[in-house]
Amino acid sequence: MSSGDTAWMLVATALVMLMTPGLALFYGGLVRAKNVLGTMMQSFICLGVVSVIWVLYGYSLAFGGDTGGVIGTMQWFGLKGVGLDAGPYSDTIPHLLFAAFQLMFAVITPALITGAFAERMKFSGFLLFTILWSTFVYLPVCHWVWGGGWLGRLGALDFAGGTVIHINSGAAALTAALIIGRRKGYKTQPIYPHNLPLTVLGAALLWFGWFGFNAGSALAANGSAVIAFFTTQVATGTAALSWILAEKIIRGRPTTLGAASGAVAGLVAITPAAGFVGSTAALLIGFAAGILCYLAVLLKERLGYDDSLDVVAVHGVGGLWGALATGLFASVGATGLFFGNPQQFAIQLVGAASAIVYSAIVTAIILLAVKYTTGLRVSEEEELQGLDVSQHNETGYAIR
Amino acid sequence: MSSGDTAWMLVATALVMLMTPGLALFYGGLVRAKNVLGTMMQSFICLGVVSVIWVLYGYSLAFGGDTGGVIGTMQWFGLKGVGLDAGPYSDTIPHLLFAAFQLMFAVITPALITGAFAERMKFSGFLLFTILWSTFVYLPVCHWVWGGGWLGRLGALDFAGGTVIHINSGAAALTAALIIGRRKGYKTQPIYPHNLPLTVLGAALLWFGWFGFNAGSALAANGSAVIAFFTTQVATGTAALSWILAEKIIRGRPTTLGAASGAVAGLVAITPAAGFVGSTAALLIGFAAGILCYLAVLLKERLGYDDSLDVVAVHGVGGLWGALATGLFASVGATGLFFGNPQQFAIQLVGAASAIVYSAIVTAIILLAVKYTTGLRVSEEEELQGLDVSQHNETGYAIR
Amino acid sequence: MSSGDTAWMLVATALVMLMTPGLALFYGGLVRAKNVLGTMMQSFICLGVVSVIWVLYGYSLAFGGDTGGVIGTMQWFGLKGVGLDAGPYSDTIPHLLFAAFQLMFAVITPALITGAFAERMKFSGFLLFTILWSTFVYLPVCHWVWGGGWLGRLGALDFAGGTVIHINSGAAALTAALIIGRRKGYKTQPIYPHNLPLTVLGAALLWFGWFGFNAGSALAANGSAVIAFFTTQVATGTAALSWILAEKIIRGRPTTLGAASGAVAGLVAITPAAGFVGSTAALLIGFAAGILCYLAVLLKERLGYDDSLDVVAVHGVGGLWGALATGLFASVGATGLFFGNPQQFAIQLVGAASAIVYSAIVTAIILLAVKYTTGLRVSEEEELQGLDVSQHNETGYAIR
Amino acid sequence: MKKIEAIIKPFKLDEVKEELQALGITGMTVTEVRGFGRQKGHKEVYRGAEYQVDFIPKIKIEIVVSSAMVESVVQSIIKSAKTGKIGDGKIFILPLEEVVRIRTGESGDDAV
Amino acid sequence: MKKIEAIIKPFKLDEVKEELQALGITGMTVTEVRGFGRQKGHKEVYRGAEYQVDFIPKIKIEIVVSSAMVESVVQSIIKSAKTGKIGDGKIFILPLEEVVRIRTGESGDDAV
Amino acid sequence: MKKIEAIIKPFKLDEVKEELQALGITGMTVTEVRGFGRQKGHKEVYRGAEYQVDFIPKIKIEIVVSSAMVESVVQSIIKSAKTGKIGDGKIFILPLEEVVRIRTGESGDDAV
Ligand SMILES: Nc1ncnc2c1ncn2[C@@H]1O[C@H](COP(=O)(O)OP(=O)(O)O)[C@@H](O)[C@H]1O
Ligand SMILES: Nc1ncnc2c1ncn2[C@@H]1O[C@H](COP(=O)(O)OP(=O)(O)O)[C@@H](O)[C@H]1O
Ligand SMILES: Nc1ncnc2c1ncn2[C@@H]1O[C@H](COP(=O)(O)OP(=O)(O)O)[C@@H](O)[C@H]1O
Repeated sequence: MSSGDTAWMLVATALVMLMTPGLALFYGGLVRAKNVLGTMMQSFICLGVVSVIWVLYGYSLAFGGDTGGVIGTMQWFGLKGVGLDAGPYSDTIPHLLFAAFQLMFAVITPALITGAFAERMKFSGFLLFTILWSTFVYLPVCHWVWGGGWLGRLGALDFAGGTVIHINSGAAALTAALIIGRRKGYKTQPIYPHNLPLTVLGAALLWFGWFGFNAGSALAANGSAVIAFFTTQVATGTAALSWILAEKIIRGRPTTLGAASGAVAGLVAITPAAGFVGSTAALLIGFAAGILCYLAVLLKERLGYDDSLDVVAVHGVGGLWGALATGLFASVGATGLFFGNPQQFAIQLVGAASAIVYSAIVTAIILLAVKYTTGLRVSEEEELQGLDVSQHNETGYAIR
Repeated sequence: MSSGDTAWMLVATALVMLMTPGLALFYGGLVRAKNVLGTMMQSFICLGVVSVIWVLYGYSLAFGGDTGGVIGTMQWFGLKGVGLDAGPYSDTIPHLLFAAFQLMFAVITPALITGAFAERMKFSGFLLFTILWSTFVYLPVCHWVWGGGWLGRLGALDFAGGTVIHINSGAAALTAALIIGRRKGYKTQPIYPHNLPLTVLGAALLWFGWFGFNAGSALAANGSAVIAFFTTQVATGTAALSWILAEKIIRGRPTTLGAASGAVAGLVAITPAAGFVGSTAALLIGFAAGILCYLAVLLKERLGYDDSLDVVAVHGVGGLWGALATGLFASVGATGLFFGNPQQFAIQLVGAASAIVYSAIVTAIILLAVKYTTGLRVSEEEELQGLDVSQHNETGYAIR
Repeated sequence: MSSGDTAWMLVATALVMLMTPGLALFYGGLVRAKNVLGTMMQSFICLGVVSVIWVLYGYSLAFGGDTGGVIGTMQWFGLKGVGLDAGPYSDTIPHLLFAAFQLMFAVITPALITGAFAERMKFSGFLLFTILWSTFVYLPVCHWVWGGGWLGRLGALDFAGGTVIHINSGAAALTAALIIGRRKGYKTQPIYPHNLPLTVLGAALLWFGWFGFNAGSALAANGSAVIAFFTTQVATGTAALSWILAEKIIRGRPTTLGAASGAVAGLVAITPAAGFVGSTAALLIGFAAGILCYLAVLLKERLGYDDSLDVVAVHGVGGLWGALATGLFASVGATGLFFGNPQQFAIQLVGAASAIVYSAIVTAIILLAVKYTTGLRVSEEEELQGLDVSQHNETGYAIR
Repeated sequence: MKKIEAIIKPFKLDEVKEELQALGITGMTVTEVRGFGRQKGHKEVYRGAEYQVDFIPKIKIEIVVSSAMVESVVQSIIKSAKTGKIGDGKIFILPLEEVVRIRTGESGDDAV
Repeated sequence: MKKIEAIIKPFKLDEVKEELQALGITGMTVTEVRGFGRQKGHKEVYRGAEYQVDFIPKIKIEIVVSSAMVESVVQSIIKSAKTGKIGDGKIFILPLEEVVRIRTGESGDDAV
Repeated sequence: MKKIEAIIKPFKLDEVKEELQALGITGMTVTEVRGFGRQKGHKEVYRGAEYQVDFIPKIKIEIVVSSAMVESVVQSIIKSAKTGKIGDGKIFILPLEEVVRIRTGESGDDAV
């Protein structure tokens, strides 16, 4: 057991926890004022819902033993046996701390999806969706990659969750946007962010917390953590720049929202690669992330599906790019295509594709189940009124 | 001396420091726009006032020696002798770091009380109150429990400050609400939160910082810190859920403010128990905290006293429940009633009751002293105008 | 290599990163609503611009070898050779982590300057300015003091960047305010902060992050870090108090913005001294900082130059006071005038004066270069419209 | 038909609304405005800068009523909006030519 | 010249604006207001406190037009602002004595 | 008595206020409005979405004055609010039947 590693992982866990409220602010600023609370709530309450699931059966199904490579077992049900000894997943920190760290990843993943159906989802339907999705999508995919499942065994690289978290939530987001349908007034009425300073603040907290996410995924205060930390900073800063560069070229003006979005795109893209690549690769990964994700946003506008807050473009596309880039650029403790190992790239493709297909299909099934039980969407009138009043009997602001 | 423990405690101290501005935001969002700065200021400035007190005599009176079990001595006046050797309170971190960590607790406690008299307290009166209250209430009670005083010796369990911070501030809050009286227009005019996203942000920073508060109270990056960290997360998430569940049942709708309030209630309730209980107990403690504190809010509405921001319901009731629950559920390094030690429960009762009685009485005396020197309340006209203009010649927003 | 020190420095680096968005919020709240995004952007994008510079040549020129005491070499171009072994600058943490920590300082310094020309600078001009300034002002001055340059060799004390960061940015700010000129309507129309809660939040994040800045500058989780941490808290709290005390005396009312500004002034002033002084000196340094910086603000009003957000008064004057105070009060690991070493004070004077002169001159040259390439200032019409619309095609709020 | 506009102190809105409801008034429109008048404003200070703020938050209420109701509406507003201190506000009565209800197209007295 | 004031539902503003533009109207002024009327409000709950909110967000449009245009403007507003549900709002027509364009000092029909 | 309504550019408010004060006007009420007119708006871009914003922030000033004062008030507003660029705004003059001061119940010229 190492007190230094434990110290770092306690902090990293707290940092990842902060990302979920950070996301709440990021998303909250992007919706119209009448939906700010409903939107923030959908992220915030994941901290409750998923924590309970995790204690009861979540951690066990994701990390406790293995059933055919696809899911864990119930051996750590209720966290029985998950104690303070150094765990199976690290020699230098208590097992329970690993469980806490992983819990925070499980919390934020369903929260990410909420951006796709922002401004129109019923709160009851959202709660049911989150419970089902965490159970039937997150836990298995997490197990595949990190819990001893088939993808990890195949050699898929995912330093901090590009596949488990971002591709996964991005695929779910696309499915959800298609099934739930467009917001009333989408493309015919102005729908724009009500509080961009809130969004910038959210991006800042995400960035800050992401150091825990990526560098914490080393599970120790060691060189791997330092590399992950540094590549995270570099890719993120670069992506903020490349996104606004692309905006400047295509639309004539760099925007603040573009810088914030680019930062998140960079964070997403570097996630799977963070501990496996050097600074120069991080520059390239970040640079491409800013451009690709921006183009994906423009493509969405063309295709016309209403992924309200661009989860697909940022997390889906960014995560996919990151997963593949890991297969290209890996050079630290792993070897990518550009360093002579094309097989890694192929494995990354398999990993990404499996996550996309599995997540899309199961998400669709879950959404249909929700539709015919609690219902998915608020009524037209409620949508007009906004989620804050219609779902929560509250309003966000009474500034005067 | 351990660099790992020192690293963790440096961070934990910074995290607890962040809680006070977090509280400023939490409270600031809950008042009317005309009082936002005045309210935030009352928390923020505690970082100044109490830091000075702490250096001069606060730390010494709380932790330096013992005078009859009720208060410390002046041996560490001006922090003389409080240096970089491992202190009397920990073998692995510098003494001065312990003093810094404890300072942050002393800062936030009077800030918590400000919720009770929000929107009507004179700034000068508030400053005088804070100096006196920190000196005559916080320092003794802190000494009783943690500084070698009678309650600690009796065996009262208070992992991170359920009694010292929450019961104590809750009792003071009730006293203050009664003595200062209701806000003009209370129950006859609409008085509602002006910026709930700010409040959610505040709750998030409180949650984040509370990991330092609770897990930092282990004073080391060890197993005890890990347990405290994990139970904090679980109880908090669960309480957010149970509060909105109670709202749904009683009022028909779960609210965002309910989720944020429930989270704080859970944080409060798990505080004294954090390092002493397991995950299942944390679930139960959090679940009950959300419900009990919500019911306490409803009870306040019936009783009609104007505790503006529900310090009594959240910190008083939550802290009391936590202190008693520690006596029930303690199983790690201590034994509670449910594990065969009814005496612990009795000791917890004694601890809570003493803190309530002492705090209420001395707070009342202090408030009367303030009333007849600087005065307690702003004039009617100033209250109508708001604290921002009347106390500080400022306004919070000029958004357009 | 120490995992405890590495843990602390990972966190400290993340904390310093958070200061730049904290500054964005602090500044963002202080401008008029129409400039909130443009102002935040100028800080935020430094995280991108400077990260790229740092990887390419910045770190190398600041810290890689030495050329005549005034600048580094290109030996670590592209961070070649900057790896995971304990570096030349610390025995207990990876070299790359030191580079990451120092990067965050390089990021925030140009961001600080933006307060001087807030509400009127062209975004393209700002970008060019930041690239040039970081290269030709920040890198040399940083090298002089910390990278093995002449000032460090002379024995100048600068624990965490009073000279490198604050005096440096303060001198640049004064130059910029004079060259760019006043805002339209300055002194004839009301120009006041649009969102002070945002500013208080920014101050809080700065305070929180500054623990990483100052205590992180020990480069280890050791006694020096603990001292720096504690003096930071004490000086900051005291300066918040002394600023509002001065306001009360001079203007009749203590303000919330005064408390926040005082806190920043205290943070600035304690920066160079943090690890070299005791708690009592910290009290004095903080106390004087609050007063001096407030007086400097009043002086600006008299002199009539338009340093929009008081970078000169807070960072320039505060940094200068801190650098000199270090020469007066140093007693831990160094000796100041009051402890019998007048020479230290003289050295501090030399350091401060050199930084001021160099920074002012080179900043002026850079600004003129920018003026005749991209241009410095937006047009009158654009200034009226605000930076958000004119530079970024966005608006900050649509709260209703 | 007349249009009555009243400028009142913001915290009086609920009382005025209730008084008017009691009178049988079923509709009104309110706007947040700022008023300049005899009531003096306040000082604001931001770091070194000091401002005198002369515009004070007020509420404007607009009520369209039949001519017969004008007098009682005015009396109700006076009764409920008055504090007796400077700044209580004004009531303006304007001629109105026509009222139309958008939903039904009705006009005149039927439309309010 | 007449002044037309219309209280409409906020999300109808764009439609109304386009309809009026189609009619040749080149200027209008809009204000965010809150309306009290037959349309019922909603409940808000903040911890223990429950409020009935009766004032509903509306948009007020003011358009000054020559007397000849009044009828068609009214019809256009009705057409574009109508949802058929309670709360669609009202149109008020007020007499106007004079209009002046600040930039040029022009007055009367030339000024709009 | 007349009611004068002026739509002006926001940054001109202080100048107009001072000019009117110089004229002896002791009261006025201002509202933040958005205007649509000849002055063109601006583009806003949020990620992929682009909007043309046609409504521009303006200030509406309402001043009730005795009929004798109307002309000089109008001239003062023109003088102080004019920049000469499109979008300077309009002045509307409306008939007014009565004014009442809430505090005292006074009416007519005494009430303003
Ligand atoms: N001549 C006026 N025209 C328009 N509004 C006015 C006029 N005079 C006063 N008001 C409005 O009435 C409000 C109250 O007026 P004030 O002179 O302060 O007190 P009182 O109503 O007691 O006479 C002002 O704030 C302003 O909104
Ligand atoms: N008498 C009135 N005077 C002024 N405004 C009115 C009046 N009656 C209604 N309004 C305005 O019209 C809006 C719509 O009125 P309401 O009675 O809800 O529905 P409808 O327009 O269908 O009759 C109200 O919210 C209010 O703003
Ligand atoms: N017919 C109208 N009715 C009501 N308000 C108008 C009308 N025409 C213009 N306005 C108001 O006057 C403002 C200025 O008008 P605009 O046509 O832009 O420039 P100008 O005042 O120079 O003619 C508009 O933004 C709008 O608020």
